Amino acid sequence: MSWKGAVSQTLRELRLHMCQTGPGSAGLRAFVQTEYPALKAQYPDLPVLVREAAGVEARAYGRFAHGREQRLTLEGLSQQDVAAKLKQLVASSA
Amino acid sequence: MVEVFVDGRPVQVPEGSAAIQACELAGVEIPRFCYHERLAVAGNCRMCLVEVERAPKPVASCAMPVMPGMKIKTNTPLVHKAREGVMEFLLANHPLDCPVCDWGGECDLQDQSMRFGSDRSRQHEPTGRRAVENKNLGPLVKTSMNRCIQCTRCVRFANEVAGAEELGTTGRGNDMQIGTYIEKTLATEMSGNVIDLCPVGALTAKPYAFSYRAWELKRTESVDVMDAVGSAIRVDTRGTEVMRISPRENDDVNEEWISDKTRFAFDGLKRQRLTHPLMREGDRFVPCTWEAALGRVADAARAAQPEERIAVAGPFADAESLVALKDLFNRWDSEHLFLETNAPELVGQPAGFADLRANYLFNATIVGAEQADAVLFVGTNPRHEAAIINTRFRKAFLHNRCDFAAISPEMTLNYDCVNLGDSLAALTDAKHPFFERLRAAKHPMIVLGSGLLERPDAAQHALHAAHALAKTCTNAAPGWTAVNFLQRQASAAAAFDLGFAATTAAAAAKRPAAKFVYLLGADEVAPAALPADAFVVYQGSHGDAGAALADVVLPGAAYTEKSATYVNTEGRVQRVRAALTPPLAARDDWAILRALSEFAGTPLPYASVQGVRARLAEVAPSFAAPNVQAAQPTALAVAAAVAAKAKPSKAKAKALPAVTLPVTDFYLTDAISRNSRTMAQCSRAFTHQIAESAHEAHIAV
Amino acid sequence: MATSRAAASSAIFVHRDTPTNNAAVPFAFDAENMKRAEAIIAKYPAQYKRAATIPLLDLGQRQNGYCSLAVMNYVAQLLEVPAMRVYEVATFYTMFNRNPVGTFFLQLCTTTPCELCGSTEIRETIEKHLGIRVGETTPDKRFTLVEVECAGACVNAPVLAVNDDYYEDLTPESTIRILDSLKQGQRPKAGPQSGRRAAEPLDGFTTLESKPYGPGEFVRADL
Amino acid sequence: MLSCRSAAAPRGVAAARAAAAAAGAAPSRRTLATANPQANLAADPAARPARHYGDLKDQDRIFTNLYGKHDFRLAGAKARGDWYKTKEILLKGDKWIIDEMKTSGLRGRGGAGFPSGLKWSFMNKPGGPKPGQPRYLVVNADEGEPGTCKDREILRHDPHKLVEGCLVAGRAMNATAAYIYVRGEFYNETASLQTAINEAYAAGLIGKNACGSGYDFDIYVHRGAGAYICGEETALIESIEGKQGKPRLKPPFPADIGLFGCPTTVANVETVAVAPTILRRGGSWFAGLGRERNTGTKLFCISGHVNRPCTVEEEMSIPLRDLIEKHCGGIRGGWDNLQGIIPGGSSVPVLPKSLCEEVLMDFDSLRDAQSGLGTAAVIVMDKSTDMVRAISRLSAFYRHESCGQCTPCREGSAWLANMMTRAEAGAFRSTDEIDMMQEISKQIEGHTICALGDAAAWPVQGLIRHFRPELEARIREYAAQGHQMPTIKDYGEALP
Repeated sequence: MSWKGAVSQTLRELRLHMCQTGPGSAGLRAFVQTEYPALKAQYPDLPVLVREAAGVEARAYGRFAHGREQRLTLEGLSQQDVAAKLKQLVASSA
Repeated sequence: MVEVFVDGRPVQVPEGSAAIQACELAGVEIPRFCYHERLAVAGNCRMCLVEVERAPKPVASCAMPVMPGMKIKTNTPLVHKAREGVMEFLLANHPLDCPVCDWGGECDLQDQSMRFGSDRSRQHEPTGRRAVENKNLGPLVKTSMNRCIQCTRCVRFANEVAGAEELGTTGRGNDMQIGTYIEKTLATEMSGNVIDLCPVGALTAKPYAFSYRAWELKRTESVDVMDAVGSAIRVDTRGTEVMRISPRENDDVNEEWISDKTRFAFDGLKRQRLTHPLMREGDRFVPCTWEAALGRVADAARAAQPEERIAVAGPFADAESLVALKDLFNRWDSEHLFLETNAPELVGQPAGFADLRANYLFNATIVGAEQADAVLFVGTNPRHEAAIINTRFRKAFLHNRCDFAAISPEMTLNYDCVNLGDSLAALTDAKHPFFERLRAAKHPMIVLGSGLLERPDAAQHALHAAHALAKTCTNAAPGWTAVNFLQRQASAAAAFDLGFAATTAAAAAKRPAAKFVYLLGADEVAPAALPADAFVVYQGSHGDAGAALADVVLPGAAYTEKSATYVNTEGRVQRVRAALTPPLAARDDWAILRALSEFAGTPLPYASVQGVRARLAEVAPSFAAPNVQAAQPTALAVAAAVAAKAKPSKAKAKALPAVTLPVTDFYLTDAISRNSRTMAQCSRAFTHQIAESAHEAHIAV
Repeated sequence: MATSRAAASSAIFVHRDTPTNNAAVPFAFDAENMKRAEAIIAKYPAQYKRAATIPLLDLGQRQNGYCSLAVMNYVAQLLEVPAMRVYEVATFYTMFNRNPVGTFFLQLCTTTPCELCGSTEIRETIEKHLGIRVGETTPDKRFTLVEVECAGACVNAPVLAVNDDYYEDLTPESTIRILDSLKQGQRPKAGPQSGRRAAEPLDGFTTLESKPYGPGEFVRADL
Repeated sequence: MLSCRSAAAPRGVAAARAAAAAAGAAPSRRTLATANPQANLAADPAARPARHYGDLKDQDRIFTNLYGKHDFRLAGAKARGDWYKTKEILLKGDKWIIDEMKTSGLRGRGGAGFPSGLKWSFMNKPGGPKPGQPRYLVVNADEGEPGTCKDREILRHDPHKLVEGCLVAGRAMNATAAYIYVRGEFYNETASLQTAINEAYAAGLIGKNACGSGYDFDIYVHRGAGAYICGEETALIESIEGKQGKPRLKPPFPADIGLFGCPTTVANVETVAVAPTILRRGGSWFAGLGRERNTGTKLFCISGHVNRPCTVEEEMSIPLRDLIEKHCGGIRGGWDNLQGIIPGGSSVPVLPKSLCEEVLMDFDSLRDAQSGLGTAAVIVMDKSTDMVRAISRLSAFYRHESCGQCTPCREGSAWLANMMTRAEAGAFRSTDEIDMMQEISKQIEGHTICALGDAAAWPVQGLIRHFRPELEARIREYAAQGHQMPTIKDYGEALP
């Protein structure tokens, strides 16, 4: 998936929370494994905080200018759905 | 498992256990002096004698392995008599100086003689009691060798755990004594533990000798922040003062040891404290009200552009204040947040470094380090940067015949370690015979030091090269993580977790000159990184280097005075507890930032400590589960994948500067230890090898 | 009331620097002793070099005259063990003299079997004759007298060891004779001074008078 | 010499008396096939002819050069029958050797009297060390038990017996090498031993393919440096390893983890040195000497107040009185001038004259007399002896030789020595202090890591058992003279 130009100017930070083993996080985990390098290559200075913790619901937070945050629940979604929803999130300007 | 019977009660114990462990499992307490779970069995005090059915004599339960069906009796006349006899012998040459002994009140000999000893003495030999010369073991451990009962716990600790092989037993028989034979200090950063181990008052703490009685102290269980290990400690206070710090047990972290800095640096908490908000007027500081100080800071912040505002966190910053500071700066649309020592020039982090926990954590875990069988240190001296983890490495050395090598300047460790030079090219090349050993190892470890972060390109290169090397360790056990990052400051892991220190080197290079600088306990920022016209705020506990640069000083709480969250180098979230209140007008750090947000007109959405902690979990979910070290499989896989693409080249490695070690003096690393008189004495005695003068020795006592 | 005095070698178990005995004094085996040391080390498995500690300390003591700190440090270095491990050994065993002793190191056994046979008298004789007491050295540094525990020659009590040689079956007269000839630089004949050869009864054998049986005699048939 | 294993559980006093009384008329061993000879005897005392022990002929003596009359070197040793058919013995194999040793009934000569054949067989137990792993025979020549000087004679006059013994004992336990630990004071004795070893190497008797048997075996000498405690087997191992001679905790026993971490058996010089002769002449020859369970010949060292102190090889179970009268010309001033005898080296309790009349010099008889054979070092004390001082000197010895590792011995041996010093003058508060001394000795006994604690306690216990009136008299006398208890000043420079 190409991330070129996908990220909004006002996105300051993307945080991805997931469980290391839980099935609900499987889609997000797969997304991170396959898409993270490409995203990072495109936006090396954008923090994409991948945070694993046991039993956590798969979620994403986008932090935009002036500390405004948006939260997405990604629990149980497939990798494709995760990618689609995240694309939407990073493209918004909060 | 083996079934044995203790006083008739069946108990299942693991094979190879000692009888004393079986008794403990059965809930029967066996008195002991020499036996210690974490040291080799000496079996010399004979206090733990028990009766074993069919054994002709009482047996030392600490040295007797359990046999199936063994019947142990701990409550028979024979056992009582044996204990009383041993007790009498131990007391025969023990001076009756309990009233002037610092160990009085928490002395095993006192307690056990009350419980197991006779109620009267038969010792009235006209020859008197044994007299033994006191030894000078340096500025930390005070000796009173007349009290010694020759249990050899200290000798075993020094030789096994601390690797200080200077301590031993000289002579024999009744005149056998513990010592170093020649006049020599005990050169180890773990020496204070012998004080706890000593079952009598032969080894006590020199810095705070005669200053308290054990029963006067209020005990608060907390966590240490003097390094990134997060050792479990107990802070003992009396009134408004910390009187001593001792270890608590935590098998996952510090077992029951703490380093000398953890134990003795607390006298730095009593010096150079910031007690009131201060405002610079010309070349001096004037005390002022919180309102005035915060108002001035808010004005200065507003006056700067978002890109011109920067913040730097120091070694003791807790997670609550880190998240509050980050949230505050983010509200101002400012993103330039740094950690002081990871980049004293404020150069930022390698791209993506903070993204993956696997990049900045000690992935193999502290316990795991014990299993290592080949370890490569890159730019780190674990003895200085994480003395407790170093004891695990020493265990690996002793028990697994672990091989060690280091890419670093020459350093002295307490196990054999091959120096591979100080160029990262050695890592990229991986040609030295040691690498063959590493590749064949079952539990290989590559430990990257936090000093590498002073050059983000070097850190990035080292990280990628380490992953490339780890990939060649094909013999590694499944699930084992070879690449590890060793933090040296208590604030670091939390700062990375929270995305506080996420500014990349590239982004940092593009930022304009700073106009507003917020130092959260940061004292080691290179002054060159701060423009002369910048408005500098210092928030912290000590009037150290950072405060001297400031326009406004905000007094914060030290780690013994607040309830706060820290993350250790392996990612374990732990909480320190307030043993005292902050001095005078000093306040909890996160609360100061919360107040400032009001003054700045950008109030933070949480007003209670619960609120901050909920926010912590929202930023990084690991904060929701304190004291659990979590594995990072996804982050690891991604980190490896990123590294695989990077293909670190030899040519690039050669162009990088030589690896340096960030800590040159273990005893003086931060505002607290620099203000500690005890640490200053240690630095003189151990780091600089200056013998204590008789005069000083006198004062110290 | 009397009690046995501490022997010089076990007096104190800490080191005190003196101008001649400190860590800065150089010591190394001479070529001949180095060869011996190598032969000694070769007796033990390679990974247990440390086993040579006692023999090497002894060798060092013989070369240096006493077991100085320099000797201990040298042995530690040679065997690659922490110096303290060597100090422990040197202070544990009584034969290591950690302070200088006289040319003739007189070790008088005073344990019960010798005492029963008059070792106290021998001690008094030596003390009087040399003008020193137990634990002391004569001003000319030639004689040092110490009391030692059982020398393992009880049948030939009383026993005095002069350096490595045992003088047995002593009387005050024979003791003086021995001391005098030592003073004159002679080496009096070691062994029993009573005229017997070894541990046989003094006047006449009660056993082993016949010619010893030879090879093959009384040997079982099936061998 | 110290040893780690006690021979057998002590028995009741009544049985002891009976045995002591019956011992003089003990029957020949053939008729004593049952486990309890005394019981048998009591049932039918007249049925068996009395046998007298102690008429050993020279042809049955093993150490034919005990007094150094002959050449100790290889040629001389060979002329006396050493190294005869050693190869054939080696080729018989480990099981044969051990079985012969078991047949001989040889019990360890170092003091504890553990059956040697059995001890050696521990090295070959199933599931034991694999072939190829080093195993060691360690020979204990740290002779230092006061009264004992038998090994010295072997080392300097018959060293080839020891060297050959090492080889056959080593073969029996499949050891790869032997270390002979000689006390440091025996410098000249070590020189003789080393000469013998060098000769044996040069003649191909030991080393690679020893005696042409295909068996490789090395012998090394290790000199000690002055520590009685190194006679304890695990302390000895520590000492060879270059450490302080502090006994190890057992288990693990040396047969599992010994010298350099390898299976090891520690045996006394005399035990090892008699082995070749036993094997050459047959275990049954050896078993035919001495009483059942106390077979063979033994070196006895008789010192103290006898007319002619000497070391002599005699048959086991020789009556103590016979031993002294026959070989030592009797007690100085006649038998009636006897006060007491320590029959087995300083560690065993003293026997009063009454017991000395009857007792036989073997393990069982002396054990039944509440003493022990120990190293068979007989210390004779006539009526001129200050018995309290004699024992006090032994207490001083144990205080000096305690390694200091474990509490009861470290503190107790010094305490006992202090009390005994006072007892010499009778400086006790009251006779109750005698009971206290007894109690303190009991607090040491059996509570220590090794047997040195027991050894320190027993002489004092023996003294109290047999000479309590003497102690009490001194205390009364001391008080009658109006003495106060001494204070620290009275000790002055005599303080250690």
